[in-house]
This record gives sequence, structure tokens and C-alpha cells, in this order.
Amino acid sequence: MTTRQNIDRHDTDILILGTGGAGLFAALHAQRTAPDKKITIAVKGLIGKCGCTRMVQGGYNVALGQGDSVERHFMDTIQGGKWLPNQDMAWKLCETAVVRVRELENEIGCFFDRNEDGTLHQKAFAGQTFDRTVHKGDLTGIEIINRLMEQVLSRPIEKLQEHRAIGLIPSKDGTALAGVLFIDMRTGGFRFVRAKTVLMATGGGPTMYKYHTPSGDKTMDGLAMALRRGLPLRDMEMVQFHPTGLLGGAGTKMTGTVLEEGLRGAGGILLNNHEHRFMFDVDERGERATRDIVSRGIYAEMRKNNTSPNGGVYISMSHLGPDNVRKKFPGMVKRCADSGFDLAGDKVEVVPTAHYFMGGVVVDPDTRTDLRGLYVAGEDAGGAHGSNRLGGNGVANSTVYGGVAGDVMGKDIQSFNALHEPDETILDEEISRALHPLSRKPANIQTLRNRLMDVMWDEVGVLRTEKGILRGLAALDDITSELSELGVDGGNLAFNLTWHDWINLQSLCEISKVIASAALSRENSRGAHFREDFPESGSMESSYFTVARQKGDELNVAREQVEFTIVKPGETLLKDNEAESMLEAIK
Amino acid sequence: MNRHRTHTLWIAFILHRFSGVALVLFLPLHFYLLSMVLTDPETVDQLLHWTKHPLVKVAEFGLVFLLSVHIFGGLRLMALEFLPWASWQKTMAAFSVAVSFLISCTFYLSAV
Amino acid sequence: MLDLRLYMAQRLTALIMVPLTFGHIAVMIYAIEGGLSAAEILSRTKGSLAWALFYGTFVVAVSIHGAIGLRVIMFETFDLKGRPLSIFSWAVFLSLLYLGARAVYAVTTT
Amino acid sequence: MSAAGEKTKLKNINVSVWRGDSAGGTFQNYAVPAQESQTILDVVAWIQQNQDPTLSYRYACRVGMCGSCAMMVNGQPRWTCRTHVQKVIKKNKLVIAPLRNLPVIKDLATNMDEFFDKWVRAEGVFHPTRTRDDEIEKINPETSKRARANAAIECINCAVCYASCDVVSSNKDYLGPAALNRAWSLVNDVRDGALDQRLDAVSKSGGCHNCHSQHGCVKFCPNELNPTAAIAGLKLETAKTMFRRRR
Ligand SMILES: Cc1cc2nc3c(=O)[nH]c(=O)nc-3n(C[C@H](O)[C@H](O)[C@H](O)COP(=O)(O)OP(=O)(O)OC[C@H]3O[C@@H](n4cnc5c(N)ncnc54)[C@H](O)[C@@H]3O)c2cc1C
Ligand code: HEM
Ligand code: SF4
Ligand code: F3S
Ligand code: FES
Repeated sequence: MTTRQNIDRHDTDILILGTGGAGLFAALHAQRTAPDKKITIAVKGLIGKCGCTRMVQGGYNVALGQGDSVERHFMDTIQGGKWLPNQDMAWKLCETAVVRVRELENEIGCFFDRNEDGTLHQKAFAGQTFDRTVHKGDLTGIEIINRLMEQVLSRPIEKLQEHRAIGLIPSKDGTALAGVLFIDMRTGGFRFVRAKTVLMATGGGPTMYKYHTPSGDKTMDGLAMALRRGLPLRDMEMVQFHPTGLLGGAGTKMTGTVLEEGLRGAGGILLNNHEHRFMFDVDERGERATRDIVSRGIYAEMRKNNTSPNGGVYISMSHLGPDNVRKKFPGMVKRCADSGFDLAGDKVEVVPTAHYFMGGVVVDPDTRTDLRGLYVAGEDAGGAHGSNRLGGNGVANSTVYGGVAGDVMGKDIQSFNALHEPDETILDEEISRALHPLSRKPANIQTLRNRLMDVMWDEVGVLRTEKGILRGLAALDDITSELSELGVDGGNLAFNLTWHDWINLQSLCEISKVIASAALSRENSRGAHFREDFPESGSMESSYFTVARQKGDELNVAREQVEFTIVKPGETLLKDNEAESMLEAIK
Repeated sequence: MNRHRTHTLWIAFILHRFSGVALVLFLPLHFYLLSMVLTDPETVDQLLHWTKHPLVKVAEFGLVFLLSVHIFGGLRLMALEFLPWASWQKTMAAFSVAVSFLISCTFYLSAV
Repeated sequence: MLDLRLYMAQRLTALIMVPLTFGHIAVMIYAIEGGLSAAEILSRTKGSLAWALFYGTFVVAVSIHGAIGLRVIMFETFDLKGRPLSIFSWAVFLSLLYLGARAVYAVTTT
Repeated sequence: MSAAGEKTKLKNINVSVWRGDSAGGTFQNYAVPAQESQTILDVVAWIQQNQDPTLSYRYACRVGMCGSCAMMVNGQPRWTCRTHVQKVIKKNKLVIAPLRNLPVIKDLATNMDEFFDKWVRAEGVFHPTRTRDDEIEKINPETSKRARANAAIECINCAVCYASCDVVSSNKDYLGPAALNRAWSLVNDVRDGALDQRLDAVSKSGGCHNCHSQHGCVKFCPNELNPTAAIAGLKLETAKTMFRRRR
């Protein structure tokens, strides 16, 4: 049996958790800012191959002039987030994206699509007033991550692959972070890595929903670790649903994966089982309404049982001409075909699917947190998007703030002279938490995970009510206590996925409770959060965001006033003569 | 055969390799035979006489076939490597085998 | 186990051999037509500098080409490497060259 | 639930899965309920979740983007998350083994380090000529160089090609199709500043000249890339430099 006496101990200067856009950028920037320091990058999967940045399809938002401006990008972000974003963070996001995209193209080597005149090609995602999304076909994330990965792999950076962070360990006196506890998944052994600065970039990921898009490795580990250390988490009720996830039945992991937004943009229609095109009953823009509205429209049909065999609705493209569809969306058509569906010629079942998590750790615009030595960037950090993230702002956010974190850690570390001794009690606690299931009788974990996903989908999903959320919270308590009685066969801990399934489920349960509690606390409807019992958005001037914090066994959700540090509701940064939307103006 | 190899162009590769080796093994023999022209002309004539035997004919046919398979296969490879990429690789592989067959048939027929 | 130099040598020798082999095959087909004897072969080639050059070039090319070819196979399939591999390659090259040269000498000198 | 769904549910697939680690292993048999929509990855996951919790494998994105899930399926290398069972099943049987040509960590999970080491060794890394303070270079997308770079770029480093190639199995130095394909993309990238370095890198003893154009890489690449053409391009380009530099 592993104990803290025989765990592997390891020291570094700068430790980075996760290799999405945030983690990889942080590594490159930290190395540039502090070339003499030892940098270690630790990740739950293989470097660059796990996480969601790689799954980005649509692209990267950046205002590159010619009629667009940082101000316009910023206003779109604030309006998209329904005035909840931390404005300083949103501003820094929009402003730095301009430099970051040049860095990606000029220094990292990303190969973005061009216009005929040789300039970057940009298109528009829903909710934008300008064609500002830079992309590489519809596989932008693969391009960004592959290029970043090459740069990181070719540098002298220590790599700990298939190392899963399970606990943030504070210093003895509790004033700073001492290091991070890992499971080396390949051997099943524990490893404690001390570091002077740690970036957490584990990428959130709302995979506690029955239908979800993120990669399988993302299970809210980072936020759960932060919660256990008592760090404040904001906007935790804000889960973004993508309206069209592929629905292939419960037996396939393809279920929940994204069918891209462009399908609806190009004229794809949504039908229920009676062949009725229902979206126009809900919104005059029909299928082209924003993500949240379409998701709610589909969800309402599902409630009325107007559903396809697997319980969703249909997307139909064939009226646009199968060959045309095949030509325009080769990737999507091939993906559907590989899993047995004919997108070009037939209807395909779809369902809303949990896509992105706006909530996260409270940080300042320099990625610093309340705990000295801990930095958070990317989807793990809350604030930049408020109640809703614009398509294309996700990868901009992770790359911008990952880079910021690398720079800031590189600078801060110059004054952090010594490594801290860890609080051994907490280290012990975290180890025994991970070992807990090995002493219980093995049973099926997936069944319980499915129950969690059903509960969250039904009670804390696209449409919410107080009653439902309370039911959800009660069910979460049951699931949590059942989990603690559920065991895992610990005969061989090397690459023991079932053990990790158990730990994943624990992280998901912990954060699900916070989502539900925050959703209960927000008694209005903003962006991704919709309360049927409070359908109004409330006044923008008195906008608040939720802050959740765990003290001992108690979870506390407070409301904090949004500070309009740059622009107030009703105002705009756009000049008087500027059109509200440049999309129409150009066309 | 391993299932990752069951495709035309892998078979073309192994045919090229096999024919190459066969040629290298045959050549010393051939050279040796020729040099006997100087040292031992009678044996040469005897041997050449022996080549009238049908079995030897078939063997010769095989050899010429391998030689031309190797040449055309080699030309195909060099075309692939040095000329602009074309998508006729499989056709070319089949073509070179066919032409080789033709040539060796001619050789065989003219020999009997 | 090819680097650029060996690769180029293999390809260049192959290109050189193409016309030579075609020529040889053509001659053979023609020769066989009339039934072949040692004397007949010799009467054609003896004393001909052209034939000496023709076959000489072929022998040099094929020795290089074949030696490199076998070298690759010995490395890939029989895991021969380092010095033994070099020795093997040279041995193949030299024996082919020796046997080939003897053959050319035999059929072209008077 | 559709009637068809009910019917197929009754059937079981015979699945043989390789179990073991770097020290060796054997195949183990499982019966997995058939579903209408079911990928090889689903089959493997079902076994781990419902029948044998000790089974190890790797995946992340589950939609063919990350290249983590490749395995040998009935003897052929495949991305398992995008391979429908119906497409590969033979006589109701599946044989699933770890990807060829890479060391096994456990069961179906391989160690991909050498694959990525070679990627870097082939100079599959961009070398900038501009900085973040410069304008983004204007590049006409229609130029032939750009088109060539583009044709080779959508690689997900899944190592399926690497597993299909017999030169990789017999020559442990050989950089392999994916790394060389990446190098070729960069050779055609006008923004890159390390052409000579890269051509040298792919001309060493494990370089592009070892490729025998077996085409397994082309046949199995799930993204329909053409590493053979890329490698042929490198061979020609390096051959040209040999004359140009007159060594
Ligand atoms: C299908 C899909 C499509 C998307 N499309 C777009 C788009 O078009 N435009 C856009 O802007 N945004 C898009 N997004 C959102 C975008 O991908 C994310 O916002 C962003 O990439 C998050 O980056 P990140 O670095 O924070 O996290 P990620 O890229 O998710 O990386 C997280 C990393 O942390 C690792 N990790 C997790 N837990 C642990 C642990 N316990 N220990 C160690 N490591 C751990 C993971 O393995 C991974 O390497 C999309 C998301 C998805 C899922
Ligand atoms: C006359 C025209 C010939 C041409 C065009 C030719 C072409 C080639 C080419 C292109 C290769 C490289 C194959 C690869 O890299 O996979 C090759 C390999 C080889 N050649 Fe030839 N060749 C010719 C004649 C010969 C002859 C006469 C011999 C016999 C001595 C021979 C023996 C070999 C061998 C043994 C190989 C190695 C096979 C391998 O690596 O798989 N070749 N040839
Ligand atoms: S070239 Fe194709 S098969 Fe090879 S790693 Fe890239 S995507 Fe996979
Ligand atoms: S399979 Fe291998 S031999 Fe060359 S053509 Fe592809 S790299
Ligand atoms: S799991 Fe990502 S490619 Fe299969």
C-alpha cells in the first residue's frame, strides 16, 4: 500500500498543469521570461493530444482592423456575456488576442487560412458584429495545438505525461502553495512535485451532463482541487450548451459530439418527429438564432416528447443538395458517415450538448489567485466571458491568458526564492482520498456516472427551476454517498482507468453541487443560465455574479456586484458614427 | 499474411525486393558462366545445350520476368520520386507487371 | 539504411542500367532466335571496344546497385549493422565487380 | 427505442483483446452486445466499464481529432473512435491489439514518445523568420507551394501510418511517414527559416531515403493524407540540393 513515506518527490521552479492552449502557451512564455528556471509541464494525457483546445473547429476571434477594432470585439464580448464579464479581463482578452494571433502565425508557425489577396481569412460566429474569426478550415484547434506542441516538445522543458493532478498542497503555514500531488497514471504511483509557481490550466469541461462535447480527460479536476483549498469560484451556474450535438444512442461515445454551427448558418433546418420545423415558433431567426435560444427551443420539443427514436430532434441538410453539402462540409459529412449517419442525404438526430464552462476560479487579469504561487488560466479561470462565451473567444482566452500566466510566473518567480515545505496532513488527506475506493468492494462505476449525468441534464440543464435544482441537489448527495461506498479493484494500479473513472466522478460530483447551488442562487435568466421560474434577465445596472466557496463541509454561494470598470450598461465604446453591426454593412 | 500488408502497392514493393535479390543471386552465376568461355569453352557449350531443356526454359522465363518486373518497378518508383506526383500508382504497378510479362513471354516464345 | 549518398548512387546506377539492360535483352532475344552457342556469342563480342564498354559499365553499375540493395535488406531484415554491414556491402560490391570484370574480359578480349 | 435497436441488442460480438504489458501478453475473449451505432472504441470502453475494469486503453477527443486512440483492429491500424464496427467486423469477430511499432505500456495503450522524438528530429518544428511585432505575412493561397504545404498539414499525429510501415518495424532509426510528412509541409512553408537544416535532418541515416514507397501510410491514414508523396517530395528536394551544393 502506498503511503506518504514512499511517494516519489520531485522539485521544479515552474509547474504547469495541462497542455491545452493555456498550458502550452504558458510553457513557452515562461521559458522566454525566465530562461534559467526549470519548467515542468504535467498532463493527464499525452502532451497536446488531450483537452479541448485541440477540438476547436470554428476558430479564433481577433480584431485585426480594416473596420474592426478591439473596442468592437470587447463590446461584443460584454454584450454576449450579458454584462457579467469582468471587464478588465475581457478587455485584456480582446487587446492581447491581436498580439497572440501574430505570435501564433509568425513565431509558432500556425497556418491560418488566407483570402485571395493573401491576408488572413476571417468569418463570423453567431453573436459577433464583424467577420473576425481566424481559422484553419474547420480544424483550427488541431493546427494551433500541433504547432504549439512541436515548439514545446523541441525545448528543454520537463515533461510528465499521463500525470494526473489530484491535489493542490499548501505550505505548512498555509500562506502559499507548496506543490501539487499527482498520480503517475502509467505506474499508479503517487508523485509530489514542489514548485515555486504553479499554473492550473486543466480546462474545466462540463462533462457531468448526459450530452457533452469536451474530451474524455476533462472532468473538472482543477476546479475541484481549487474548491477543496477554499478558493473562490465565480459564475458557476454558467454552462454553455451547444444546440446540435450528434445523437447516436447511449452506446456510443460519438453521442454528444458537436455538429458544427455552420450547418445551421448554411441553411440546415431542425425538425421534430412530426417533420415540423419548430424553431420559427420560438424565434424569428429560426435555426440561425443564438446557441442558447436554439438549445432551449430543442429542449422544449424534447419535453413535449416530439422526439426522434433516441430522444432528440433532427437536423436536415438534404434540401441544400447532398453533393453541395458534401462539398461544403466534408469533415462533418465524413464524421457522420464514419459513425453510420448520412448527413448529406438524410436526417441526422441531434440534441443540445454541454459545451463550455464559463465559471471558474476567481483570478485577476494577471492570472493570480488568492493563493500565493497559484495561477489559473484558460477554461479553469472565471470572469472573462460572464454568462456566455462567444464562439471563437474560448481559444483566444486560453492562448491569451496562458501566455500572460507564463510571463507573470516568469517575473514573479524572481522574488520567490525558496520552495515551501508542504503541509503533510493535507498531503496525507489527498492521498487517502485517492486510495479510498481501493478499500471498498468493486462495483460498476459507469452506472453511477450515468446517473449523475441524467440528474444534471434533467434538473440543472438547459432549463432550470428551483424545484428541479433542489431535487438535483438531493440526488447529488445520494450519488456522492454511494460513490464513497463504491470500490475499485486495486490489484494493479498501472494505467488503471477504472480507478481514474472513480476519481473523475468524484471531481464531477463536487463541482456539480457547486453548479446546482450557484444556479439556485441566481434568480434571473442571463445568457446560458435560464430559470423558468425567473425568466427575466433583471436590470443590467444591478448585475451581480455568483461566488462559491467551500469552508469545511459547507458550500457558500454569495452574490457580488459587477464593476463596470470600462463601460456601463447602455453605453458603448463604439464611436457615434459606427454601425452597430458591420456584418450587414459590408454585405 | 499480416493484414496491414494486403494491398497492391505493398505487394509491388515486395515483388521489387524479391526480384532484386533474385537478380543479385543469379548474376554471379551468369558472370561465372560467361568467364568460362575463356577457361572452359566446352563446358559452356554443354551448358548452353542444356538450356534447351523445357524446365530451364521456364526458369529463364522466370528470370527475364523478374528482371523486367524489377526494371519497370524501379522505373515506377523513380517516376514517383522524381516526377510530379500523380495518382496512378496502382495502375503503374499493374502496368509494369503486365509489360514485364509481355517481354518475358516474347523471350520465352523466341527461345522455344 | 540509406542516406542521401547511397540513395543517389542506387538511383543513378539504376538509371544507367535501364538502357543497358534493354539493349542486352534485345540482343538476347535476337541471339536466341538463331540458337545460341559459345562461339556465336564470342564472334559478336570479341575485340569490340564498344561491347567492352557496354558490359563494363553495366558491371560497375550493377555492382554498386546490387551491393546497396543487399545492404538495405541485410540491415532491415537481418539486423546487420555497423562494421559488419559495411564489410558485407563492400564484399558484395567487390565480388560482383570481380566476377563481372572477368566475364567482360572473357567475352571481349581476343 | 427503435425496433431495429431492440433486435441488434440481442446479438453479441466476439471480441479478442490483447492483454499484457512490455513483458508480453496474450489475447483474451469477451462477448460485447452489438449496437446500431458503435465504434471500436465503444466496444473497448464497454469491456472496461462493464466486464473487465482492469482493461487499459487511451482516448481523449472521441471524434477523430486528437489521435490518441489508434489500435490494430483485425490486423490493421485504425483510429478506433471513428471506426464503425460494421465496417471492419469479420464473421462477427473483432481482434483488437495495441498499435504496431510502438512499445506497449499496458494492454492497448502504447508509449508514443519515440514517434514524437522523431517528429522533432525530422525538424518538424517551425523556425520563425518574423516576430509577434511584425505584420502577418501576406500569402497567396493559390501558389503551388502553399497548396503543397496545405495538403500535408492536417495530420493528427495518430501514428496509424507509423504502424502500417514495415520500414519502421525493421529500421528503428527511420523517422517514419508522419514526421517526414510534417517536414515536407514545412519545406513548402515560405515563412519558415530552416530549410537547409531540415533537408539535412531528413537526409541522415534514418531519413526519407529509407522509404520504399510501401504506401501503407497512404492506405491507412484516416485523414487521407499522402505521406508517400510528401516523402517523394523530400527525396527530390534533397537530391537537388546534392547537386546544388556540389558536395
Ligand atoms: C468540440 C469543441 C469545439 C470548440 N470550438 C471552439 C471554437 O471554435 N472556438 C473557440 O474559441 N473555442 C472553442 N471551444 C472551446 C475551447 O476549446 C476551450 O475554451 C479552450 O480550448 C480551453 O483551453 P484550455 O487550455 O483552458 O483547456 P484544454 O485545452 O481543455 O486543456 C486542458 C488540459 O488539462 C489537462 N488536464 C485536465 N485535468 C487534469 C489533471 N487533473 N491533471 C493534469 N492535467 C489535467 C487536460 O488533459 C488538457 O491537457 C471548443 C470546445 C470544444 C469542446
Ligand atoms: C536495370 C534497371 C534497374 C532499375 C531501374 C532498378 C531500380 C531499382 C530501384 C529504384 C531500387 C530501389 C527500391 C527501393 O528503394 O525500394 C532498386 C533496388 C534493388 N535493386 Fe534494382 N534496378 C535495376 C536493376 C537491378 C539489377 C540488375 C539488380 C541485380 C543485381 C538489382 C538489384 C536490386 C536490389 C537487390 C535492390 C534492393 C531491393 C530493396 O531494397 O527492396 N537491380 N532497384
Ligand atoms: S499522416 Fe495520417 S496516419 Fe499518419 S499520423 Fe498523420 S493523420 Fe495519422
Ligand atoms: S508505409 Fe513506409 S515505406 Fe514509405 S510509403 Fe509509407 S513510409
Ligand atoms: S479519441 Fe481522439 S482521435 Fe480517437
